[in-house]
Amino acid sequence: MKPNTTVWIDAELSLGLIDRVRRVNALRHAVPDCGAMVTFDGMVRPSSKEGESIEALILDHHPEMTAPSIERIAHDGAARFDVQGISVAHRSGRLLPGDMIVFVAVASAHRRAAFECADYLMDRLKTDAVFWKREQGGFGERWIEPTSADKKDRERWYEETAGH
Amino acid sequence: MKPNTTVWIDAELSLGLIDRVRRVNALRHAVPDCGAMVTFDGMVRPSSKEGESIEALILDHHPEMTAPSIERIAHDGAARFDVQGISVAHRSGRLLPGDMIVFVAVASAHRRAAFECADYLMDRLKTDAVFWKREQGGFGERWIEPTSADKKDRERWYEETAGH
Amino acid sequence: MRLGFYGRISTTYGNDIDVPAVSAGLSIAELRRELARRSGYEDILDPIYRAAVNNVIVTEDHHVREGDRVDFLSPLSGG
Amino acid sequence: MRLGFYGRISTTYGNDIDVPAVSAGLSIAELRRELARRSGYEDILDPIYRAAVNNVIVTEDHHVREGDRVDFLSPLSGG
Repeated sequence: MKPNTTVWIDAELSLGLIDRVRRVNALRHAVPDCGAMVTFDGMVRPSSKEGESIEALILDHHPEMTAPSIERIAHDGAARFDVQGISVAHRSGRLLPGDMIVFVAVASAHRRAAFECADYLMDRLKTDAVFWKREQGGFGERWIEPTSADKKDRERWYEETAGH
Repeated sequence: MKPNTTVWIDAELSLGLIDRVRRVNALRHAVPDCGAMVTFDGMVRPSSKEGESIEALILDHHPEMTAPSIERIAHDGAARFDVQGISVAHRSGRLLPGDMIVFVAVASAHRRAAFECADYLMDRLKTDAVFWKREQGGFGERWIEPTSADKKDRERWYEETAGH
Repeated sequence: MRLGFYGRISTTYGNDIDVPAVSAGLSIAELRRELARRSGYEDILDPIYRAAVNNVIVTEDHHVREGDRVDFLSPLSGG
Repeated sequence: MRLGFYGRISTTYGNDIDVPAVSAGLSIAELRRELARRSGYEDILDPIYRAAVNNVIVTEDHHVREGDRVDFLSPLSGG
């Protein structure tokens, strides 16, 4: 299925703002002959699942395990789909509503592979990237853990869990 | 399934270059509270299906029917998926390899709706947007018509054909 | 009567032609046969080329009227 | 021995603690019980908090060695 060609990969743990324009331009520059590019931006929403106002989202990471977990997910996507380039950046730190948490871009010859790979990368990042997040607001602070929907999404792909 | 809320829509027939950065910024500005955004870029590839080098891709449009067909596809996406904003631009005219043919961006609260809506919009644009395209190269000029794969993709959504 | 041709079919008949003395009242099917007879090219008889009257796709039994704009559209290929 | 705690479990034990005089050679399961006994908090007995030794996830029967870095990780939540 998947041809044995080199895939351009840029996977990053971002401690500051993610620059989506720079990342898109770098990907397009790296694979100028691609016919399709799919991107995903994930942003901090202004309210919680319960509808309360959110002041900040705090993402914690592990000093040694987090960056390799992002790289591994990107490489797994490259191995699984017929794509030409993958760009992944995931924030850590204190984020405000509207700030970008995660950015994924995938370039390929044909659109189906780019759509599926971006979808896959997001499902993996939600459950297998080494982050912990909590939201702060008038209610105080609470940890957010993967929902059953996130786990169902993840199971569509039948992969090993990161770290095992 | 689909809540009855207003969806921000910007659908355009573009006779000049598509400015993806401007379009993304306009969408984010229009729906600042979205948690997810998916974009798709379609570019002219440098070679044909047969592997020959491509000099140009010419897109023809209809003076009256093309712009409404793009708008209708965007509105169909808005009616079908739980999304907050849709931006669609489709080029016409003479394009060179690497030039953008089509750009789609969808913003929503949750990622699944944005992925599915962008995928849907592209399948519809491939088969129902009122364009005709031909490629030019050393081989001369040839018309490109929808492939059986395009038609299969389109059939996943079971919609009326545009214009009927 | 002015006829427009879009996509592949325009390579046979041109983009836009004036067909004099086509009487209003012909159905699309009759118009196709008349065009094939006058031009000597039968491509237009293939229903893969859909007809639009005043920017709306119509069926073969639609009758054209004075002042209508009739277009024949090859299969679409956007994206 | 230094223990790290990440995510929800850090609210019980802190981010990073030094547990003196834990003898190398304990298994992860034994280390959990020792930590619960000393702290009075049993949260760490829940296997939902996975253990990593020197940045690699390990099973309950893994034995820690002198100088190992042991972390307990709450369920991950990226994206």
